[in-house]
Amino acid sequence: MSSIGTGYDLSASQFSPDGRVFQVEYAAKAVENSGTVIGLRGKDGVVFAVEKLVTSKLYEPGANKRIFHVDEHVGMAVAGLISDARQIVETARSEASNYRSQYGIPVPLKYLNERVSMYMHAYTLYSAVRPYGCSVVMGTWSEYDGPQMYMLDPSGVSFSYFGCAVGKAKQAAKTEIEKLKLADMSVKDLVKEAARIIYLVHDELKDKQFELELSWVCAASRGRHEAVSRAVAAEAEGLARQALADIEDSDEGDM
Amino acid sequence: MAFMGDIMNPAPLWNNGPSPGAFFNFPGNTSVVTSSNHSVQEFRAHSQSPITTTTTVIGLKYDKGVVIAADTLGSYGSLARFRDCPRVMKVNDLILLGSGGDYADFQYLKDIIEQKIIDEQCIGDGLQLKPRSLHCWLTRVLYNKRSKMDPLWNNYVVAGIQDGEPFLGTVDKLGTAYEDSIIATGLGAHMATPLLRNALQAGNIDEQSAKALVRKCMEVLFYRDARSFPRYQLGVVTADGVTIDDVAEIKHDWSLAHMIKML
Amino acid sequence: MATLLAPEIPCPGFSFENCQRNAFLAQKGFPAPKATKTGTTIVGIIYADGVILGADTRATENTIVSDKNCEKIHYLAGNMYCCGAGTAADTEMTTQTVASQLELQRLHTGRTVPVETAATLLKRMLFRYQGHIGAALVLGGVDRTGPHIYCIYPHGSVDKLPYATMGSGSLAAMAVFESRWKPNMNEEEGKKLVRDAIAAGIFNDLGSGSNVDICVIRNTGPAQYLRTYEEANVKGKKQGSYRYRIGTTAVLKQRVIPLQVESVSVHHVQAMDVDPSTSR
Amino acid sequence: MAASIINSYSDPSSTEWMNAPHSTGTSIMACEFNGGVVIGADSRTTTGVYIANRVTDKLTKITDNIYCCRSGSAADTQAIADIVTYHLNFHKMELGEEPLVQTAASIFRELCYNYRDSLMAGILVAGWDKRLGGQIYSIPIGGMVSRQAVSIGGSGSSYVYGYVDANFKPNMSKEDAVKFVTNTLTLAMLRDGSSGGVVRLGVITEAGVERSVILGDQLPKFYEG
Amino acid sequence: MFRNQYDSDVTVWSPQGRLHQVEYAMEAVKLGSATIGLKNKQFAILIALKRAVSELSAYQKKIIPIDEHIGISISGLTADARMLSRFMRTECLNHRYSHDAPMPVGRLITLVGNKMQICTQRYDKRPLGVGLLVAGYDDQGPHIYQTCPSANYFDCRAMAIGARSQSARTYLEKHLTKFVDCDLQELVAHGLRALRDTLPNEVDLNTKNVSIAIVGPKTPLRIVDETELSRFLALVEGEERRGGHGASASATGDSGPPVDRDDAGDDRDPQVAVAMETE
Amino acid sequence: MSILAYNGGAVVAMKGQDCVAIASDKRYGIQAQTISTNFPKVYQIGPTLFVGLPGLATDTQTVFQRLKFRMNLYELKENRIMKPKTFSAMLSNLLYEKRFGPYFIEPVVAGLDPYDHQPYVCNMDLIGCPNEPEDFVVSGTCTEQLYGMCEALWEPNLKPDELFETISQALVNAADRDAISGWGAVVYIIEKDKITEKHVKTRMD
Repeated sequence: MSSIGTGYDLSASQFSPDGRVFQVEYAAKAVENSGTVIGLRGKDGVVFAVEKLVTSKLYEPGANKRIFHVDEHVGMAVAGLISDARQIVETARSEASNYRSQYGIPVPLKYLNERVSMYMHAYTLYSAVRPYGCSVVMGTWSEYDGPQMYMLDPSGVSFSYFGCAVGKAKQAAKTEIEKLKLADMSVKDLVKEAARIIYLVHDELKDKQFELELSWVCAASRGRHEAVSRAVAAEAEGLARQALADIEDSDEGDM
Repeated sequence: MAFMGDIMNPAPLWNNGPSPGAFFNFPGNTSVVTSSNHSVQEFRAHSQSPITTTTTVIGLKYDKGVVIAADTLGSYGSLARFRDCPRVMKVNDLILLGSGGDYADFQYLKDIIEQKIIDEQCIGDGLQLKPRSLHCWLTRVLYNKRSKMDPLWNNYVVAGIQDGEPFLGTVDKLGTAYEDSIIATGLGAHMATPLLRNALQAGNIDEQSAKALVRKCMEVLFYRDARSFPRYQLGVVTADGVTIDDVAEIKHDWSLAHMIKML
Repeated sequence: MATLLAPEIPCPGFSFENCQRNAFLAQKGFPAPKATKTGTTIVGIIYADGVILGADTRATENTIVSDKNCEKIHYLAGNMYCCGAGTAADTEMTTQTVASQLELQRLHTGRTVPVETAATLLKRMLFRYQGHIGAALVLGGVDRTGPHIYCIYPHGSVDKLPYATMGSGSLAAMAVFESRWKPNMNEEEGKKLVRDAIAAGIFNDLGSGSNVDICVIRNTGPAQYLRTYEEANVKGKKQGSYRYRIGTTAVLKQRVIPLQVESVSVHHVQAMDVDPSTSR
Repeated sequence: MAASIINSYSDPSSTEWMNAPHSTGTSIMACEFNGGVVIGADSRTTTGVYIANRVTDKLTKITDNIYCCRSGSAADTQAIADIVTYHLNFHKMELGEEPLVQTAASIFRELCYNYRDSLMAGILVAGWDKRLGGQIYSIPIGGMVSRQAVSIGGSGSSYVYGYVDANFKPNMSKEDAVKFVTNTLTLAMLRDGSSGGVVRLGVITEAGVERSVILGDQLPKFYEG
Repeated sequence: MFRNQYDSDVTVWSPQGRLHQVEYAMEAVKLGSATIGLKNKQFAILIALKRAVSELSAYQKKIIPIDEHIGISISGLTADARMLSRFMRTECLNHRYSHDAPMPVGRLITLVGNKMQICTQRYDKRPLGVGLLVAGYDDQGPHIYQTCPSANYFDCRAMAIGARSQSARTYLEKHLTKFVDCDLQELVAHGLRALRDTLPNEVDLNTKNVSIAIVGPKTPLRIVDETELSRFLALVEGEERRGGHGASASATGDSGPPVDRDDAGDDRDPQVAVAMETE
Repeated sequence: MSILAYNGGAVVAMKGQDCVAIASDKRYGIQAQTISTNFPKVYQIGPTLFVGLPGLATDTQTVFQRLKFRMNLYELKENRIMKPKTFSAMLSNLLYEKRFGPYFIEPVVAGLDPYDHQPYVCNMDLIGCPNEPEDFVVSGTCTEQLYGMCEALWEPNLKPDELFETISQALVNAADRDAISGWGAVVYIIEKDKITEKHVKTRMD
């Protein structure tokens, strides 16, 4: 970050002498500050988990969600500025809606991903606008194409993933994800893993309260993106807490 | 996809391809493709008549719900051209929609309504479109279209449960709308209405007798409507949700033919 | 003078002498006005012992009810009646003409005239005028071959059916028949069915209204014309009176023409012996 | 076609069925077989989209061995049939023997041609006579006449020309001919909104006529996709 | 005066991933007088403290009715609030026109959020400097929503915004569990107590400076008139005022430009730092 | 515009107790222009029989002449007075004869039966469809208004005096709302021993 403060980092339409667009990097920084979001793609579906930080007791529990439906079959979990992210959700929904109205079938995620990426990218090109301060993870499952998942960055770059993490504790989460054999796992197991990872990476010292949001789109949900049922979510959360407690016990034991 | 216009306002059939900058529609900017851009539209010929048509829709409120029925024939003039044109659709768990008239117009609006429901599911706030809202919305859409001298050539019948109570309403191609406990469109307005009204006057109707009555009306209409067909859909909406029966066959009786003395 | 008067003596058939003038007026922007139509629901059925005819009693001129209680079941002969829909004058005159022809035929042959004959006379007449005589008829009657219902359209086509409806309310009435008619009904069932069919027209068709007229023609015995079988619609009783005080109207001048009242005594003459078959 | 489409729906509350002429938008057929002819017709009479009569008999007797199948205006065809019946019966008395089918066809043709501007009638004359056996004469609107081994008419016929061409065989048996006529009419009725109801049949042979009805719910079944 | 080179424009990200312009706009909310929203099982209410600009002026209106079932109270730039309220009213009217039904509260808020977001991303716009508390009633019961200049919004059980509102929030948090089951009278009393906590010692609530709006089932939104208002005020009259610690603590919060505080205490305003916290 | 409204004019007739009344306005105009204010459309055609012939004025006069002719012929042939019902039948036939080229009048008949003195009223459309109700008949350019007035005012068993007030008020008030009828009115009250002719004051605009 040697070029910070040299004046080449004030506009998205400006390169720094060393060939970087700082504004985009700064926007990505905003994403780093948010609660952790992970997406896991197993053999029969995609699971999203979000660590939703709760900053006030006054907020309605369960509200102010960070996982959205884009279409019947597409889910989106967001990290970063939520207000920016909602705009991306709107864009994705209208893309999905337009596709359906013109071609009469649900939008393929590959196509949707490209459209939304292009949209986000367009905001990195001009000085009149700023890049989006959010990253989103989109996933779907269909009979013919199986599970698919993409993560989009503020820069407009997107990749397809088996497992991805973004937000405060993305490094720790990634490490955990990499331990999993995602391609062989079913969503039932993935939900438990996802919950465990979120609980694991949550930093109790910095952020007191959080809520775990879980959703999936899989064969069992007939290709529809939906919140994980209360029973399954409770079970996963219970296991996660148990796992956490076990670790703490063993830590103490080690000490 | 903005370069193709939106569904309510399609762009001209060919406009020399996408115009630069039209790929994205920045929020807050007025759309690059606006209707004023296609002057062609001003001179577009509007449909003056329906082409593939469907006939009667019957709707009947009973004590706990609403029954709605329509046959499955798409007529092309007098040609019985398409025999599998289902036109009773489930909108959501509260609403059934039936349509008579131009089938293409129905399909167009059906897509829009389905998208409306998907949009609502995406919001995910647990609220569901209610029949009165859909009825009102249809009225606005149809009136708007007819004011552009380009009507959607349909009669719609909205059946549903509004805050626990049965709801039955209709809208025609001019946007004329009303609610009633019995509704029949097309030739059914002349032939089914009297039967339904009589039955209604006789007192409360339960689901079984409501279904039987509607079946009877479908039979009478099959005898007397030259655009009718013996296969029909029958849908019921109650507080428990929406069901559309499999396409059923009308039982018909022609013993009368033997009473005509043939020379 | 006689030659001048001669044309004034009515000659049978239609006169077309005003046609040229009226066509000229129409061309000048004064089209010929519409005649009274009987919007009408008329029906007829065959039941176990004969036929039953039914009609509503509303006549309309466009949207104005010009007659609240008109007769739409016309007498043709003792054994047959005919319901008329369409242009009121046409149904009236057509049935009258045919009734007189039938009576002549009856006197000529000394037999009850078959219903078929009436149907033929009517359809011939209507066909000759190519639909310009706007009479849609339901003819019902009995003869030695049994009960008959004929449906006669203004252009002169005929359908012979066990049950028939006509007029603007025909769809409503037919819906009732199609759902409830069955062969060999008894008289009470038959009357109820006819009444319901007419009521369906009265209450669902704006061109039909007021009362239900029914005519029962049995295989045995005389025809029973039940004028105002049911008063389907009763006007609310006037609670007050709008009677003007005598002297309200300003009179400019007045003239009284006294009349010589002749006392007239009427002697009833024994009616000529007529073939009893008419009274069937 | 466009005009009729408009009428059929343009205003559902309209009362066009009140004023529309009463016509038999029909499917009619006649077919020769080895012993005579089979004639058949649907039973629907419409005014606009309203079915004024669902059990019409469109097979009208002219003499004991000659029938006609009527299509077009109900009033016109009934009147023509009445006139021809009168003529032919009179002629029969003059001749002292059964008139020929050809004679009947000629009178029909004469009337249809002379009054072609005021009549709307498409008629099939079919019958049996001892000179030529079973014969069919088609007299369409306009007043031409043509003898045909098999003939179809009415609005429903346009949907089944291909079927007739594909399936007609000369010198069929009576049973085959009846089956063939029934199938053809059923197919026409299924596709033509102006035709429907029951199939009325007549088999005319030397012995006279044999009438029958196949009710609407007993018609042969075909693909209805 | 705090200043850095990344706070000139809303389209500029700071190296920490913050949007200073948006954060400054958040400060504008604290300049307005306090307002409180809370709900029980049936009713959602708004209580606002009105200020008079000068002795000659009337008390500024703080509560704006949007529709029969929605009202907002505002804190921040009144002109921006008017623009938003006009937008909200139009949306509600349109929804009624096209669907013959009241607009669901949550959906209206989503629209407002998306509209406000656009102003946080464009060179030619500035964020709206107003916070809203939205009280509404729909098929899912009563709602209290909070919106921020950052275009963020929250579904709340109770909330307070505006000058010295921290004291009110402290009160609300303390009594949060009681609201759900209390009746309307008690609910208003809680609200008034919370609002009183924001006042300096020398000022008290009266019919002139308090405004209350109530909405609930079969109760179209109404702004309470003076007689009823005094009845409500009587509920809390004479009660002992809690220690003014809240008042003094947040006195710094709403005066002067924002400082980059290291605010860890319980005593801070809700998370305004857009980039820091993104919930 | 309907040819029936070319000259304007209105006629109404009512039954009373042992009496009938018939009334007509006196205007004769050509569309909006008034030519005469002394053109009653009601004619006495028998001792207790009146006929009103509103419509096209030329046909009013022609039809009256023809009726008078047929009436005279009948009386000559039959040597008796024509009953109102018979007269109606005759008029109906006269009009229906011109079924395809009608006279543009819609007549009203009112009278007492010369033998049993029963009141009789009847009106017809322009091709002679008779309508013989129990209460009243109307015809002419303000039919709608007259129907409304009569439905409200008429009641059974009105005495001659009362009948006069009722029919006069019905006609005067109906014609007030019709631009092309009015300008004076004449009322005939027909009883078995006398006929009273009264000219009624109306607005003249």
